[in-house]
Amino acid sequence: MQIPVEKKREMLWTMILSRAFSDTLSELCKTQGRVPGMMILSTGQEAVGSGVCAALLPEDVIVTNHRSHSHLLAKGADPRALMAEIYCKSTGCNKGKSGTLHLAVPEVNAPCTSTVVGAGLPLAVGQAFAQQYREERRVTVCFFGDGAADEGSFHEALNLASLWRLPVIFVCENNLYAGAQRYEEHTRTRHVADRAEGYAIPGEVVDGNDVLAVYASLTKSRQRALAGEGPTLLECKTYRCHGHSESDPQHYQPEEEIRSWRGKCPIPRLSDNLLAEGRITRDEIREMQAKAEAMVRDAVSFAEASPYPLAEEALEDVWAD
Amino acid sequence: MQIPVEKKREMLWTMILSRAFSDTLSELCKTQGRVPGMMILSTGQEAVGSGVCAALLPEDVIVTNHRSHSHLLAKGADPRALMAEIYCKSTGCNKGKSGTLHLAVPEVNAPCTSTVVGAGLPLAVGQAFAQQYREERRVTVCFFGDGAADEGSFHEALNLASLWRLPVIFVCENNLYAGAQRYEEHTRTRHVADRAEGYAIPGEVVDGNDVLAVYASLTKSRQRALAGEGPTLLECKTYRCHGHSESDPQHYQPEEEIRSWRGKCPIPRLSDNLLAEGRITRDEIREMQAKAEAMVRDAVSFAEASPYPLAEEALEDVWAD
Amino acid sequence: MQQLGMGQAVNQALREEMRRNSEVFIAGEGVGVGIHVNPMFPTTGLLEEFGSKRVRDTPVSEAAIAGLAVGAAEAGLRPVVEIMFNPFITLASDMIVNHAAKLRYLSGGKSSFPLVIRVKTGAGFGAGCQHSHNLEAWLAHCPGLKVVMPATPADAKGLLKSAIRDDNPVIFIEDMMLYFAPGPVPEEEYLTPIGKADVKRPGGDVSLVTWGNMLGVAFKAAERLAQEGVEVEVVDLRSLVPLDTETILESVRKTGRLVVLHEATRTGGFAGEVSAVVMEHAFGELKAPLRRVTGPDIPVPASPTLERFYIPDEEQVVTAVREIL
Amino acid sequence: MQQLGMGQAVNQALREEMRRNSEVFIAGEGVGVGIHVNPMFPTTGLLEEFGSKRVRDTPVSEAAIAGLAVGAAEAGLRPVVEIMFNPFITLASDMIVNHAAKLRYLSGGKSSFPLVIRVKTGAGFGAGCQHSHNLEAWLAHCPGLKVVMPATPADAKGLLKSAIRDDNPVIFIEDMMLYFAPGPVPEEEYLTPIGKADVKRPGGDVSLVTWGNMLGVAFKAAERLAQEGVEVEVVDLRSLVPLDTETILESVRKTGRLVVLHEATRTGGFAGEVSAVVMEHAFGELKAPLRRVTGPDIPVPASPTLERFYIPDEEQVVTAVREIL
Ligand SMILES: Cc1ncc(C[n+]2csc(CCOP(=O)(O)OP(=O)(O)O)c2C)c(N)n1
Ligand SMILES: Cc1ncc(C[n+]2csc(CCOP(=O)(O)OP(=O)(O)O)c2C)c(N)n1
Ligand SMILES: [Mg+2]
Ligand SMILES: [Mg+2]
Repeated sequence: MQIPVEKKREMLWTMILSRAFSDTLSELCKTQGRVPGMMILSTGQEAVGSGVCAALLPEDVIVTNHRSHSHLLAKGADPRALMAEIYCKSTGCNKGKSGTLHLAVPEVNAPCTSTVVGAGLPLAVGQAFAQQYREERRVTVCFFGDGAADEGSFHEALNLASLWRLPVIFVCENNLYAGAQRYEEHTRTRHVADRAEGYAIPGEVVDGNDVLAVYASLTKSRQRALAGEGPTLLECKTYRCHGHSESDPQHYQPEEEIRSWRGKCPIPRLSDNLLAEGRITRDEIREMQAKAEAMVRDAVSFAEASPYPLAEEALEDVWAD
Repeated sequence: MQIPVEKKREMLWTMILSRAFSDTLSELCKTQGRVPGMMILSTGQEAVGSGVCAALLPEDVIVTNHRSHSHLLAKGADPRALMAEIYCKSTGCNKGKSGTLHLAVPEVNAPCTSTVVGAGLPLAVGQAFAQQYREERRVTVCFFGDGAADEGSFHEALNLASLWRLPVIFVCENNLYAGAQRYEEHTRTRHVADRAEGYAIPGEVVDGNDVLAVYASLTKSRQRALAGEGPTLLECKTYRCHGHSESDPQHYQPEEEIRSWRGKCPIPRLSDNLLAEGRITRDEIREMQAKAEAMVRDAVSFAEASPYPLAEEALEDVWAD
Repeated sequence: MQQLGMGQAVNQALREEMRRNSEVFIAGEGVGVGIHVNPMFPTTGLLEEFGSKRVRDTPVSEAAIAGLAVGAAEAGLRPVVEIMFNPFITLASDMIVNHAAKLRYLSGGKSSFPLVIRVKTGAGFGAGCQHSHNLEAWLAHCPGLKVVMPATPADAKGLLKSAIRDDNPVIFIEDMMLYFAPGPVPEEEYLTPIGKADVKRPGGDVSLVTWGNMLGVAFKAAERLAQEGVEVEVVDLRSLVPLDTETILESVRKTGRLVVLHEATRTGGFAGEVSAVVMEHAFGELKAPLRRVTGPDIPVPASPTLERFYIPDEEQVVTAVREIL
Repeated sequence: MQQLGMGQAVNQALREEMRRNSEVFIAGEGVGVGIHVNPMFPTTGLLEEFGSKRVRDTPVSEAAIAGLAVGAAEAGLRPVVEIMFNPFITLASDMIVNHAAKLRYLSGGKSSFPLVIRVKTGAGFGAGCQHSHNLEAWLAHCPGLKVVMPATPADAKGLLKSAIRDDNPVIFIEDMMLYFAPGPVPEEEYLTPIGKADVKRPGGDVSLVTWGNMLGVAFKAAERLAQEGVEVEVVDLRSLVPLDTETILESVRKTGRLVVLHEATRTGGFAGEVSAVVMEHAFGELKAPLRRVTGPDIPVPASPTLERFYIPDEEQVVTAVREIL
């Protein structure tokens, strides 16, 4: 598949931005109490969100989960609004109601985020149903983990989406762990994508650290969806380089495994490719990095300078009137 | 597979008994109010319960569902106690607490019956877990419908049973309908058994109106289970000759379809086979039939003569002390 | 005035709202083609009128049905989905409780979830506890959900129309027994407000607060007591959330006496909420202890004798009222 | 006496019961190898002592976890399974509500289901409403389930041991905030009876009924009020089902005043049940209206300022008490 160089540069940018974002958060977490709540990052997994979202149009919808930052940044969410929400400030995209775990950004069509493992899939079915019902040329992507593929909701959602040929792409980010459990400890299924056949839909395994491969697969399944051919189950093989959350010491992840996967980092992989093709210079990459770091620094300053919501604001936003 | 003639005769008997049981109930339902509640029968599907249970030992466990009568009779439940429970009498196997829908008969190792579609599968996982934990040479069979295979519980149960290699056999009685929905209207999966691969377990499709085929498959999967090789998903293709319940006019089932499946009735199929092999005489079959009818008549008399439970008995049996 | 069963009233409400707004669709198990062909049932004939695009039969997948509603509602449709029987709402409860009710709050008020979940409830049809289990108190204990439980066909129609137009998730609970009890329903268009209780029978001696199918039992008890000269005021809550505390308090301030009647089991039932509200705000006006008339703390048994024992009857209400006079 | 957090107390109870009876096993997400290596957590070290046969890490499959417990319990084992956080109990609720609670009844008393479901609850760790949602009132509204919610490490240990030996399904709710609040726990073997409330602080002026994490708030309020000469009797329910109505009534008969305190949201919360019981049986002895101090009717927000607003504090309790003196 021929991928325009601008797309490739866009993907490099969103990966670099995501990485700067998560590296900064990881660093901030070393100071106890600076950022509230659990901190769940996708360091090393950025190619999935970046490759997927680069293949989408702004009007396409994503439904994401507890490990959402890189998906949302790739979909175009404002780093300031995200960071402020992660800090639980009133300027956050959800006014501090959500915090880091269920960031909802309807402005970029990322309206449904759930930290209930597996819950995103039925929600995505609903979103895709609305798209089909209105005969829109849009699709829905649902991001979920390998652990989520063991929840009953996965099954019900895939069956219904297949039955109704809904324009939804189920993107399983298989990072080899669900909490402290290795993939082989939570299922005997060789690949999550093997389950697709049980719903009579295409299942595909893709190298989730190869952003171009992710982009290509998603583009194809998006076309299928738009053509009325129904959902695809796309499994992106990747690796959770950090612990489940920043307070997880990763005691169960072999050091050698972590090291080897760090070596497969998707960012140098794409930048080397672009360099080799002469599509980018080292200076441009350094610029991107500097710009990303500046944006994240700015987001942090914004978040830190923002006020917490007033206590009574807790009572708002329950009801629509 | 060589099946002992005694086994074959046993299966013929349990099918004939089940049929007499359900034909009688169907008849009784024509008089409004004689039998309380919904009446859900398995007329035409008897080969599944008979073939499965003939391949089991008494200590093996079955977990069944809303369409349980033929399973329970094949497992050896007392027709009197069943009929009285269906009549909701105090002499029923569950003292009138259950009625026809969740008949529990622990005496024959059929202790967990649920009318919540799909709920039997996780319960069966629990039963099989106990068998494995105690290192018993027993297996658990779970009966469920094609509709149940769309519930999330199906998925979670199969994955867990596969992961732990539990001695459980999931028997899907695919009778082509879930309520008023034809199979193709509730899933695109060609065969329910196609889902087995998604759990890395064997899936098998068997002619569910051929009791000998069911027996043979079950025997094989039981051996696998006992050998510690884990669960099997066995799909028995059969047909619901009556409506979902006796009050269902079957308006959505093509008449031609019903007629053609009635022609594939499992009872003459086995009896013709035994006759052809000279393993039974027509008189013996007639005797079996007469005996079955007498047993069912006796069960009905017993049930009708039995008292309803006293109102205050409603308060009993909630708590174990 | 037309006489309709509650199922028919629901059917009219669905029909009118679907005609009015093309973003309303219905989904559930057997809502299009079902095993019954019965004009008393809520979705009969809708497939014929609106077609299979808007009347969606689903697989037996309660979590997916509810998730469909939540996702589609966020995207701007107005789903009305059915969970066949109340106990099966457990299977959809993550979607309802953790998503329908909370996602708006989690979005900081950016998204809304205009959906209705219709669910059939009630004892009395001999199917036992896995089909009959009143759980309105659960749903009422979940901020973000409105909970409606009509007692008459007219209220059912007007409340369902309001529910469909409401921008919040509404749980709409239909007692099956009421499908077969016809009552008057206005022919002209009307809406019944969610959150307004209705004094179905005025009286000055004792307040009898109830909802759903128990309204009939309340009436019977009130008639018997009237013959003894005791005037019972029957307050039909209609909505549990929002709760119309004003109407409850007004009644209790007048009568000084409170009996709460519901079919659900006693411990943790919604009668507790009603009594707490009264005890907080009208303690000084109370002249007598509370009485609750409810199902006993047991699963609903299948046998007719046992099931009758389970369901509260007017005898129990009459006794309760007499005890506090 | 040893000082333990509630997680450690739970750990000791599990250890003792697993040593005592080989039919006890534990299962759940991360109960063996978890993401935390923290001696304050309930299942730390159990895998090492009892091995992977009896300490079972499961996939993320809450319905299967609960179903495993129900099926294995019927077969005679004594499962103790964990649902990681209270909101996820929705995913297991069909198995808990329609099966664990009802299958014995449906069997006519032939089968029993000796299982324990441990679930973590509570606001205060900034994870928001999909992790923090107190639902004890739901489970208490389901006949066939016992519901236990300890407030101290000592009670947690004694109650969990009783729960494991109980032949009924027991929901055992642990407030996470209590894992990090050490308290005295007897060294010698003991059982704490399920269904017995505990007067944690005697007093004659007002009865403050509470449970779980709110006990600490109750104590603080009681101490402040004591300085004003107001003696608060703090009644810790410990079990919601069976409910120890005797202890509640005895206290209220003495004080004539009732405040109920819980962290769960107000409408439909278990305070309603407590007030109904009191209003039914001790109305004549009451001198003042009821006060409820509870979480407001909102999902638990993530932001620290909002979450603090959500969680009831001693200030609110003091105010409530003063209002009814
Ligand atoms: C229903 C539910 N159960 C348990 C949890 C706790 N939990 C949070 S993340 C997680 C692991 C999920 O693994 P996976 O789906 O592979 O996603 P990953 O964290 O690897 O991205 C678990 C068990 C939860 N949030 N929701
Ligand atoms: C969870 C749940 N949803 C819905 C129902 C209502 N219901 C009872 S049987 C049935 C159809 C089940 O079809 P299938 O599993 O194929 O079994 P069959 O009736 O054909 O034997 C339905 C939807 C139920 N009992 N439980
Ligand atoms: Mg993972
Ligand atoms: Mg079927």
